[in-house]
Amino acid sequence: MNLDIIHIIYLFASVTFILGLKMLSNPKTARNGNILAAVGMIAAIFGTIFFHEGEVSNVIYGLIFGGIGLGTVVGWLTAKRVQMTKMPELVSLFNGMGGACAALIGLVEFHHNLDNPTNIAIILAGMIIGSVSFSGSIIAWAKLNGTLKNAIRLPKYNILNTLILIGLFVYSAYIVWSGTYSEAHLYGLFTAAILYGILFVIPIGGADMPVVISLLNSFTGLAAAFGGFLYGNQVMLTGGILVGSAGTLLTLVMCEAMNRPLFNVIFGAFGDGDTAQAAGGVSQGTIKEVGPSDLAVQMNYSNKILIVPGYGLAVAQAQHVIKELEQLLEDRGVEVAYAIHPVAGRMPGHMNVLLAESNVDYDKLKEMEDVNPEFSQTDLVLVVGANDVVNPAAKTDSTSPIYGMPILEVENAKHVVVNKRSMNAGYAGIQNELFFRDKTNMLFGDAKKVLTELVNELKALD
Amino acid sequence: MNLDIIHIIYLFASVTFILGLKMLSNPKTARNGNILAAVGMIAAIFGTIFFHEGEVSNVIYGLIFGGIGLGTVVGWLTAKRVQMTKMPELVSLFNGMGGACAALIGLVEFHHNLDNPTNIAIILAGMIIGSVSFSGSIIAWAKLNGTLKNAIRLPKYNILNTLILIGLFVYSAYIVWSGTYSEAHLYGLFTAAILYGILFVIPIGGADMPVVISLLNSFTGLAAAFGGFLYGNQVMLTGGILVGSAGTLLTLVMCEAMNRPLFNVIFGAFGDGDTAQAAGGVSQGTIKEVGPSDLAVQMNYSNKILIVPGYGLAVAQAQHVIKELEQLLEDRGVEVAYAIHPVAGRMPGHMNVLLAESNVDYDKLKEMEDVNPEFSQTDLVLVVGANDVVNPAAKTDSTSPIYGMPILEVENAKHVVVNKRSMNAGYAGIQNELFFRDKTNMLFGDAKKVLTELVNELKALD
Amino acid sequence: MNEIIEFFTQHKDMIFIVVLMVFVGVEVIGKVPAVLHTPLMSGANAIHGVVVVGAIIVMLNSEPTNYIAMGLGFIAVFLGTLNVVGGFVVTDRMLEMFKKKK
Amino acid sequence: MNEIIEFFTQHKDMIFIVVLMVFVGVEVIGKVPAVLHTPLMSGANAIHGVVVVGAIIVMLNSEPTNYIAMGLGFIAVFLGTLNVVGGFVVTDRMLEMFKKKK
Ligand SMILES: NC(=O)c1ccc[n+]([C@@H]2O[C@H](COP(=O)([O-])OP(=O)(O)OC[C@H]3O[C@@H](n4cnc5c(N)ncnc54)[C@H](OP(=O)(O)O)[C@@H]3O)[C@@H](O)[C@H]2O)c1
Ligand SMILES: NC(=O)c1ccc[n+]([C@@H]2O[C@H](COP(=O)([O-])OP(=O)(O)OC[C@H]3O[C@@H](n4cnc5c(N)ncnc54)[C@H](OP(=O)(O)O)[C@@H]3O)[C@@H](O)[C@H]2O)c1
Repeated sequence: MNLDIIHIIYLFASVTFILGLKMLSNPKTARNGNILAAVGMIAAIFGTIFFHEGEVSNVIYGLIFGGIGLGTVVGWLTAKRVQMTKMPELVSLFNGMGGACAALIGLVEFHHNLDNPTNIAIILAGMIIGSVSFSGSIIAWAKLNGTLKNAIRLPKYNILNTLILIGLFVYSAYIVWSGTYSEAHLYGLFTAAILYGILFVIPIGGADMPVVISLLNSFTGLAAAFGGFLYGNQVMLTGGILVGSAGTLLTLVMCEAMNRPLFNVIFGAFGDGDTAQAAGGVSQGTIKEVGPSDLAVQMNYSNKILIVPGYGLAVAQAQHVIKELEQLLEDRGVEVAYAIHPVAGRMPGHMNVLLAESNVDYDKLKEMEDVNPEFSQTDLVLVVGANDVVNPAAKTDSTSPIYGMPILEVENAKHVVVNKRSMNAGYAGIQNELFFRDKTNMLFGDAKKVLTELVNELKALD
Repeated sequence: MNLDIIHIIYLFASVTFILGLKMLSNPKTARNGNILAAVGMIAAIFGTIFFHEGEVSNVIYGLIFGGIGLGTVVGWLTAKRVQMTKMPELVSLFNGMGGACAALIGLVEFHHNLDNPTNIAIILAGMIIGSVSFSGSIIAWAKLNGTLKNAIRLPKYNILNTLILIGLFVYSAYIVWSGTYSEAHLYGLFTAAILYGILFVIPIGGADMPVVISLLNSFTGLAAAFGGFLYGNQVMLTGGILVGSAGTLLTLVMCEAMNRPLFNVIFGAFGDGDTAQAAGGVSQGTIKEVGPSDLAVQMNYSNKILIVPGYGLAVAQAQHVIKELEQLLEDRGVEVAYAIHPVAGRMPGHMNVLLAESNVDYDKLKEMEDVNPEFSQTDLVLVVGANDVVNPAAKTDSTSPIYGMPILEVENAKHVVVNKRSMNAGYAGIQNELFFRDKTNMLFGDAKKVLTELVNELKALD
Repeated sequence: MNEIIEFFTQHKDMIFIVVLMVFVGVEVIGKVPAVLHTPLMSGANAIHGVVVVGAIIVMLNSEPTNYIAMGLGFIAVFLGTLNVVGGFVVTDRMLEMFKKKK
Repeated sequence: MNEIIEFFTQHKDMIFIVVLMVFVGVEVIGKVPAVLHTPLMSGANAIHGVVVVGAIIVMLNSEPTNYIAMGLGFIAVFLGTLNVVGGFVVTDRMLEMFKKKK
């Protein structure tokens, strides 16, 4: 068999990656795109094994297939078992694994290229980026997961981080040019890179994590590409660069959707727990409360209700109750739909994924542009655990950090009911004037608990 | 100086080509995109000369700079002097020059690669494609130009052409595999390719030429890419493939805009002079005529007039008169605008280019989708030299060759006046029922002549 | 300076591929609806799992006596596969959710 | 068959570049408004004038005594330059027309 056939397989795999990613950005073809890329990946992996030139011992084959088998089982099970709402953290975790893989490759290959400064440079670059991506992703995972609650900020952390970054550069440049390719230096660099990944992510607020994950994602891509450069391996090169460039663009697109420059995300402007807490206490007027029983009656007599879900719905895991509520209201002849803000929740599409889990009809999810004109014909808007995405300050107050972000214009509806646990602020850490408006009533309590009560009250109405 | 720097220049040039083409597809950046690509091209050309390795005699430098100088002067002057409406033919001519250049390279390089069958294959491929593109473009130019009036069709020309094409393949495959690299074979192949280019384009109707030119354009790109492959020259390779793939897509997009599959364009379904002539004579009812003086009065009392320009306006070179007409009507308080069909005329954007030449305000050019709802509030539509783009058969008659093409719905206006020279058919060679409608009046005569009369009548009204 | 140019010349094809791939990456994304940001990120995440190919190459080339290299290589293959398989499966699950539109 | 694979292997970088470039070409065009079809075609026409680089290489490599090669090369350089210069200038003129929108 002609072993050169591997290059054709690699070309095939690269093309599936490109086409797959392209198809992933269109709702109709997304799922097939993912499968296509997976097919290419399988071809690339097994092609690499079977069309390898040279003798390979059985032990090594055993280890390779062992690693692949183990990875497949663990990866498959974790991915299948995880809750819908825990998916972002899982993506982060998998990303970290990819980064670690790149770093390990670097650690091993270093010894085989001691005579080639260019290769050493490439290896170190891939190793550093992989390590940063690895440790950064783990921190991001811990933050989203709740294991690591607050943003931990060393004093002058921005300066510190920048210094470490420069240090990493200088250190590796020194190693390459001086030709001192010792074990000690290698592991020193490795440790420094791991440390930098931790310090880079740890001061960033938990809510910014999706953006950070997307950024680290493109880092891992870059690390893979360095590996490709090292081996002259086309599929690693193209796959890595593809993710590197597409991932960077995606990061910027996500920032844009949140009206928040990437610079602020990394160097911190808001989004850390402290500010949120601080601003949360300030009240700007009087608020009116409403209880579940009164609300149930009011809803019963409405013609059209729009539900605005937000981050709190995901936190409370109230997606099933809300579906039940919707069903009950529809049975009573009330028209119900969901108004989805593009950045509601903590990841793009968060609300869609969440509500899809409880089988909410796709047609009932209305996008911001389509639903905004509808509020004026709406009797009641129920805001569940959303805050920033309905904050009128985005339109009126030019000093507000969210100024300019398009919002759901709930204030045009006849009545607004807001469910949250307290008067605490949301992601942006700012107070929301909407809560103090005349037509707004607050329904305090955990979303799942309160909505369950509401459902029971509605059932009791018959 | 390090001669390897040429590779960096080539990379730079390739990037300018990509970015330039990207910018060209957006109205705002188009002009800068063109300039950017031109800058890259200059860098690539002079980089090739100055960073060449090895001794080169002064005679050769002289010839190179002579060729470049002469080409620049001739190219510049022709391009600057040509009339706006003659531009498509000029593009075709320039395209042919590129094809000839590729063919000549093949003719010379053949002798230098007699020991390398792969290279011979590449050379022959580039040479054949270049030659076809050359002779095809010249025919296309002659057709658009009017030098070559009718579609000349040998009996069974489709079969004949296909046979020649197969022959070309077989012949060159034979040359490559047999290793008989003689002068005679080379020039035999060259002649056959030239012949094929002629026979390929000559049966195609003149109005299909824009599509054919776009196709030949991507052929030349391909020929350039083969050259790049031969020399391992990155900039020729990327530039050529870029044009090859973008050009092919563009060809398809253009076909789509005309609702005409590429297959029909090449193998002929309509669009040749004969059918047009034949169908032209058939009348389907009675028509009403109107004269310039009556029309002038009618226009004077209209509130809103829409002008639908078509191919005839370009033929008659009536763009300046129509601008004068517009001005006169506006001075009299009539609201005037132009309804532009995407495929009016004989090349995309034909009407825009034409009307821009007479300084018609850009805001007055309304695209089909935007203007169609406006016809019902329009007092009078003046159709000038357009036919197919206002043919209701596209909507009503499923047997019509233009069925399914979106049209300008002029029949919704209060009055329709159509200016053309006779009852002859347009590009699609079919009769137009609109001309026989009750609300339609025909204004016969050459557009320029008749509109001048109309303008004079309007002036006389005061 | 000359070293950089030399490096460039030696790897000019690779560098071309990198530059073109950057364009492809940027163009391919284009206008993606916000709803698809997460699956897209997740799909891209799976694709960079191609780094596992590198880990496999490390293993294939390692001496059967170099236990450290083999150990690290094994872990790398395992982690890389985790990235690939987990990435594609999670993406598929996300997209499955969206599918329920009828 | 084996010959094809061998050819592929020898030129694998070039072939990758070709494939990627095809994607770039297709993606770069994307949705272009009908009005710009002609200038775009014309701009692309100018770009494939890069074939003149090949003509220049022919000349640079030709023996100063090979008059046929030099003659053909000279014509090729001339025609290629015509393609380039004419192409860019005509495109610019077309686009200049559109500019008059204010
Ligand atoms: N979607 C993304 O891609 C993304 C990524 C990063 C950042 N962001 C940002 O996240 C924000 C999203 O806006 P949002 O309106 O969805 O969320 P938000 O502004 O963060 O507000 C969420 C609200 O939910 C309430 N809440 C928390 N747990 C709850 C529970 N168990 N039951 C009921 N309510 C609960 C909280 O108030 P209490 O504490 O008083 O209950 C909080 O005010 C935007 O600022 C956006 O820029 C979005
Ligand atoms: N735009 C493109 O990219 C493109 C490219 C290729 C083909 N096409 C096709 O071309 C057609 C364009 O439609 P169209 O309505 O603009 O043109 P058309 O259907 O070809 O009709 C043009 C009409 O103008 C009249 N005419 C010719 N010379 C004239 C003159 N000197 N004064 C007045 N009238 C004159 C002709 O009738 P008389 O002979 O009776 O005067 C003819 O019926 C479509 O079928 C389209 O698919 C377009």
